[in-house]
Amino acid sequence: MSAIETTYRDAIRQALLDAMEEDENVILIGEEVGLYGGAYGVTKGLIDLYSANRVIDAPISEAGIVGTAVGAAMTGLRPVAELMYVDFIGLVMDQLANQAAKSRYMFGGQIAVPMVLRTQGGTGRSAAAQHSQSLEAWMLHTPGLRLAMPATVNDAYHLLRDALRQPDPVVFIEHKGLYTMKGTLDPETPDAGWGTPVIRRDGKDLTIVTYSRMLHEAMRAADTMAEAGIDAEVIDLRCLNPLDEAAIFASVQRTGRAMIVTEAATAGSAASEIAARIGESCFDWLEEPVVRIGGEDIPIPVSPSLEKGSIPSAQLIAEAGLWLMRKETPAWA
Amino acid sequence: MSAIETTYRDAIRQALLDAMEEDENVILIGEEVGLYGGAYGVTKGLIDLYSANRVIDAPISEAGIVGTAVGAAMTGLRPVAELMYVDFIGLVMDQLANQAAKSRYMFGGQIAVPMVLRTQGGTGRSAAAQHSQSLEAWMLHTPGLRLAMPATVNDAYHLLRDALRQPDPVVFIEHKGLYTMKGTLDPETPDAGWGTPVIRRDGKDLTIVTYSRMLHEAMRAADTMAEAGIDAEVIDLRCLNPLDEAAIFASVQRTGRAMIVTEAATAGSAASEIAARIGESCFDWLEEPVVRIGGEDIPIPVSPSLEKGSIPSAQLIAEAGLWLMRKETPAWA
Amino acid sequence: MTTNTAPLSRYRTMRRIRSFEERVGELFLRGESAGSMLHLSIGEEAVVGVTDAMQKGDTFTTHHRGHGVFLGRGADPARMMAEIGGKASGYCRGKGGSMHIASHALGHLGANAIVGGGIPHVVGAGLTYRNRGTRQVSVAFFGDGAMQQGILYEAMNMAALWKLPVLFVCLNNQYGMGTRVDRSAGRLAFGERAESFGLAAAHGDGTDVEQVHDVASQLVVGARDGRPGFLEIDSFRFYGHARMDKSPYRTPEEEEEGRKRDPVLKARERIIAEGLATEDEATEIDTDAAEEMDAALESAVTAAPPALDTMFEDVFAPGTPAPRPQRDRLRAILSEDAA
Amino acid sequence: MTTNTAPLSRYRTMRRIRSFEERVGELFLRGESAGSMLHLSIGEEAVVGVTDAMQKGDTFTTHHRGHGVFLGRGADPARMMAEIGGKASGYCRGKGGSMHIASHALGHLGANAIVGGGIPHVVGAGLTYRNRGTRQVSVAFFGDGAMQQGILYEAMNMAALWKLPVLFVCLNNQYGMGTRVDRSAGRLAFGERAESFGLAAAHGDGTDVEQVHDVASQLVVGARDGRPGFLEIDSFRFYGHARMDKSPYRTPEEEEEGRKRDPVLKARERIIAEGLATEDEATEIDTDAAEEMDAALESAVTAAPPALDTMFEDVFAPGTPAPRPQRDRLRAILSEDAA
Ligand SMILES: Cc1ncc(C[n+]2csc(CCOP(=O)(O)OP(=O)(O)O)c2C)c(N)n1
Ligand SMILES: Cc1ncc(C[n+]2csc(CCOP(=O)(O)OP(=O)(O)O)c2C)c(N)n1
Ligand SMILES: [Mg+2]
Ligand SMILES: [Mg+2]
Repeated sequence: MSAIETTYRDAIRQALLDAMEEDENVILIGEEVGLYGGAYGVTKGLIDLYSANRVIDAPISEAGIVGTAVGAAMTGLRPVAELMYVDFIGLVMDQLANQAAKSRYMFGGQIAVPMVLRTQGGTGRSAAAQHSQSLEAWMLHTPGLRLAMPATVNDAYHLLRDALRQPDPVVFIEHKGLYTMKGTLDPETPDAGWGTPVIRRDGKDLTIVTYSRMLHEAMRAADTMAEAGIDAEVIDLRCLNPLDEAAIFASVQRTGRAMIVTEAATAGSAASEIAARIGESCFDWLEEPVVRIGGEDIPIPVSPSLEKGSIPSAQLIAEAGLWLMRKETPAWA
Repeated sequence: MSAIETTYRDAIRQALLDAMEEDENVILIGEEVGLYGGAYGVTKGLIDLYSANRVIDAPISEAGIVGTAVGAAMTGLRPVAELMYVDFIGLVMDQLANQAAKSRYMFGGQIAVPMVLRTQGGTGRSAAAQHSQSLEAWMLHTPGLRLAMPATVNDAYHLLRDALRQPDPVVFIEHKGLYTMKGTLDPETPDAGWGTPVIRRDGKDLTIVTYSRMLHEAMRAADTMAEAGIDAEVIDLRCLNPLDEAAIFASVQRTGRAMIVTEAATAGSAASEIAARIGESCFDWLEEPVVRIGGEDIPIPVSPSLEKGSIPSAQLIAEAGLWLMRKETPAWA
Repeated sequence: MTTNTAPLSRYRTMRRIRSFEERVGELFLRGESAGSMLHLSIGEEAVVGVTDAMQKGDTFTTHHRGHGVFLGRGADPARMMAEIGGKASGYCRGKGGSMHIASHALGHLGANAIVGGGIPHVVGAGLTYRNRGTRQVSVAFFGDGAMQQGILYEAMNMAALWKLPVLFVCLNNQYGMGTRVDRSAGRLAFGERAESFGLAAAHGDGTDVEQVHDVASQLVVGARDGRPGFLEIDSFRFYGHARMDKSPYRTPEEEEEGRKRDPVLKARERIIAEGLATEDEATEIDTDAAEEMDAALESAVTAAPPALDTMFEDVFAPGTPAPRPQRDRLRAILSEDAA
Repeated sequence: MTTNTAPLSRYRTMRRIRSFEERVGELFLRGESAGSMLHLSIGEEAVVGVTDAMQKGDTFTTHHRGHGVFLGRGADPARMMAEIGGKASGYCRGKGGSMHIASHALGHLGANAIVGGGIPHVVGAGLTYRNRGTRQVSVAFFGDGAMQQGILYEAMNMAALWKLPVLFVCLNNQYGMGTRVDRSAGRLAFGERAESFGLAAAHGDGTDVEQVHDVASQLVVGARDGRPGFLEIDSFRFYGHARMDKSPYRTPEEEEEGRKRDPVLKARERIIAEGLATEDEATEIDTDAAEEMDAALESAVTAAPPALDTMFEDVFAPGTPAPRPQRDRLRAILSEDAA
């Protein structure tokens, strides 16, 4: 099968489809995944292809859904549970963190929970405080969980396929702002392996580490910086767990400067984690402080202008890059 | 009222008692807080003093309890909801993070939620993976929540009194391993204000930043280091939000070295957050990398030896301190 | 002999709700709403039977489809519309929007975008009223979808156990998004669920605001005396789940049939039949409502958006430490002076 | 004519459970248990009526007071005791302990220390069996306390909606820690709750294992055919909640009365009365059980604790990236070579 142009949404759908085709143990369970085709249309049509036994429309019972997926995974299915918004994860954190994540451990390796929790997060639709969050940090702080957050069309496909091959629970967080993004999907060729970051842009002056939708802001920022003569390297984490840090450290040790960009509220974010690790392991190479550029530490406001202003923009990233390079604050800042 | 010798447990109880005495809006609600007197005996006898209308034994409905506290706070009471173990917070994260924390904001400042969620965490009782965690990082990543974690008897009292004066929701996390710890309670004199870290030990060579029970391991480690000629400063955060960082930065800028110690699983922990902030703001003063010493990134095992080995000990902290000072690894390590 | 003019007043409120919701749809079409998560309560106006059975001082929470409930409790449509448009003059300063509208002054403890999220808050309010002996009642409004959320049963149990002045109102519009209620519930007799937890349960006919008012009044009286209750009101969601949804999962016939169950039309016919209003007077009510809501719409469209740095307000109470803007932090770290 | 010797076998299992739990208490007193969170199921042995109604291949989850259930499903008491002592030879390699015991081989999908936490897992298991047509049943065991946990109702609803081969068993021992069930539930007719969600409900007399077996058998048959059920078994928690609890919230009279409801004694009397065993034979059963459990206790005491670095195993599957020990990380960062 050769590479095709498609959308992030359809790449995810294709991954589900291929996985369901290959393995009849793969089932989907979640609110509106069947007849409705998914709140963001990702699972459209799958119920017709695979019947209501494998594409299961669930009641609005998030904890029950994840708990059901845990039990199904324990007994041999490969459930993909869908949480319509990552914001609802507060309803399922017990089932996710105390049950799915810890079962293998508590039970001494006897019981595996190979499930995927698909969900989506982020801003961009004026969906307000309870439908716009980026909560991956909670999962990153939960031993036993894997965590993937694709930023590109090819990754949307391959990371989900990879997730569905993992022997342990994976949280797979899509970004609502990326579903209509177009790109190339090469079903034969992943950008990299599971757990391996990818350098999306080579550069020698500073390293930007990011993931999910912020990758695209970072790339735009790198273009802007280039105009100011700054050559930024951009690393896309793809998976936050497992995470092969070597690629990040190598880059930072080359550039001597690092900025970590996340859409999540900055305090206690994945950006803090990455910054701490770089601070620990790249100390002798650093020319400047490792800085985090994250969402404001506020709930997401509904007003479009406020919402937009509450998360990092390409402009803010570029501006910080200039500061980091000790250049003058540019006119556009 | 003059200073007394008492326990951490009784200091908390005294804070509740004094608050209930002063303000009839203060109520306690939680599982076993009444007749049983609290799973760890903190609320013993309060139901007899204040009746079942103010000391409310709740069903095992954690989300309902926190949701009830939210509604009570919105309408004028000052509820102290008790979550028996912080490990159960996965059941209430929606009520805590989407409701309590965001109500003031979402409703444009109209509706306040002045409640305290008291809970306890940590290892030390072979209580296994679902009764031993340190999950403060989730709260630290939730805009709208305050977070206090007392390490001393005096703080157990004063921080809880302070928490009960806050206009916003406070998560107050005790440590199960400290309840029987003795110390001095001076009801007139807090160690410092709400949100202000306290230097528990002065030192010039390196700064250890910590909180909750790990303070005591850090103090012991500092003693050990002193024997090796290293003079460690130990800072107790007390509150993680609000947090006046100035004291931390001033110390690190003096010593040039920092270790952050937490009992929580290291990845995505409060230690990562503090390390990232120090890395950002103290870069030019740092002689060595800011290192985190945290719990292993594993669920807590039940076996006493494994449990103990899974969290930082005074020895590990001291050992890291020696490494940080570029001393030889000591014989005891 | 005095005539009971309450049905007339209720009709007026229902018509105002209908008109308001139509304008919300227009706001969206004009690209002036904050987002597309706008859930119209058209078809569910008989909820006025409940809001009218509540008293001043009573409080409530709603789900995401709560515009009608709020109007029923006296909301200013212009401030509502401004909030739905994300404007500074809205009830929540443009921070909440349609799904998070609230008014402390009117006893609205908050609309919620988490299905079931606001339900336990009325239990807490009930505790406050019980402890203070204020004889207020607190009412939770939610949809049939929330009947499958665990927290509802925790809340019901606590209300019954503690005999709190609380009422649970399920606005069963037959659908949760694309899922018809019989595809989400193992058994449909929701009143029995409530009874099994110790609540008084009743059923409301969502086409008949007066019947709803009768049963709601009884339940509210009971709740005020410490007998919490549950009311299920059957209706039909006339339009899609939210503004983008064209309901492809329903047949045109089902929609047509459903829309025949129109509580507003039925109330209109009734007030005329009962001589409370002539056809012309009813039409005047309708026109007044349309004009009022047109004005609300226009005022929302022209209202100013919130100033950017208001985003940092209301995270915590004024006078307490506020979040530090990213840009300030970055500037402090990276400015030459700081280094 | 064959005699039904099943009651004899059930008595033996009940006695073994009783003896086992007594040894768990001893393990604690000897300071050899991993912690004090040990919840004895003494008084609740009639649960054997359920475990005996299950078939090979059926699966289950339990709450924190699940030793009896697990023994009923064939657990090796020595491996259980070792786990309770946190030893490497325990069912979970000393990682889980009393509250997290499990056996994949015996269909035990896990004990849970979160009240209600394991309940939805049987719904998932039920999905697996339905999809595969294997005619297995999955059973959730939990206490009366879990009747107030929302997730129970989510699970019940899903099981009923999807007609899954699932059984919910509430072991109502009248207390959740220090709270008598009438202080935690708005209404006590738990069967009605289950029915209102669409389940078949029945009541078990916790003093009568044979009655429990009868009703459980019917429910299991129904579940196997896609009619999920709920069974409440009344009993009395003979001792404190956990090993440290002396139950000061109960009167001595209440305890004395409660302990008269002894399912083990009653079963013993019955097998003798029905001629299935003589007094001597019954005593032999008792002695065998005592000896078996003494041996289990001693073997647990002498068993080796797990090696320290096994703590890093089983976080993730073998062959996938494992957590990096703190000390290794610190050493890498701080060793002279690294710098
Ligand atoms: C906890 C949670 N789960 C899912 C959603 C997504 N969602 C929003 S409304 C809705 C349907 C709600 O149905 P119902 O309760 O019947 O209310 P209605 O929309 O019909 O008024 C769903 C699934 C949500 N907002 N919150
Ligand atoms: C979610 C959760 N809440 C609270 C607890 C603390 N706790 C452990 S057992 C228990 C009582 C449980 O009562 P019940 O369900 O009746 O079981 P029993 O102990 O009587 O067998 C409580 C409150 C817990 N472990 N998990
Ligand atoms: Mg509905
Ligand atoms: Mg019980």
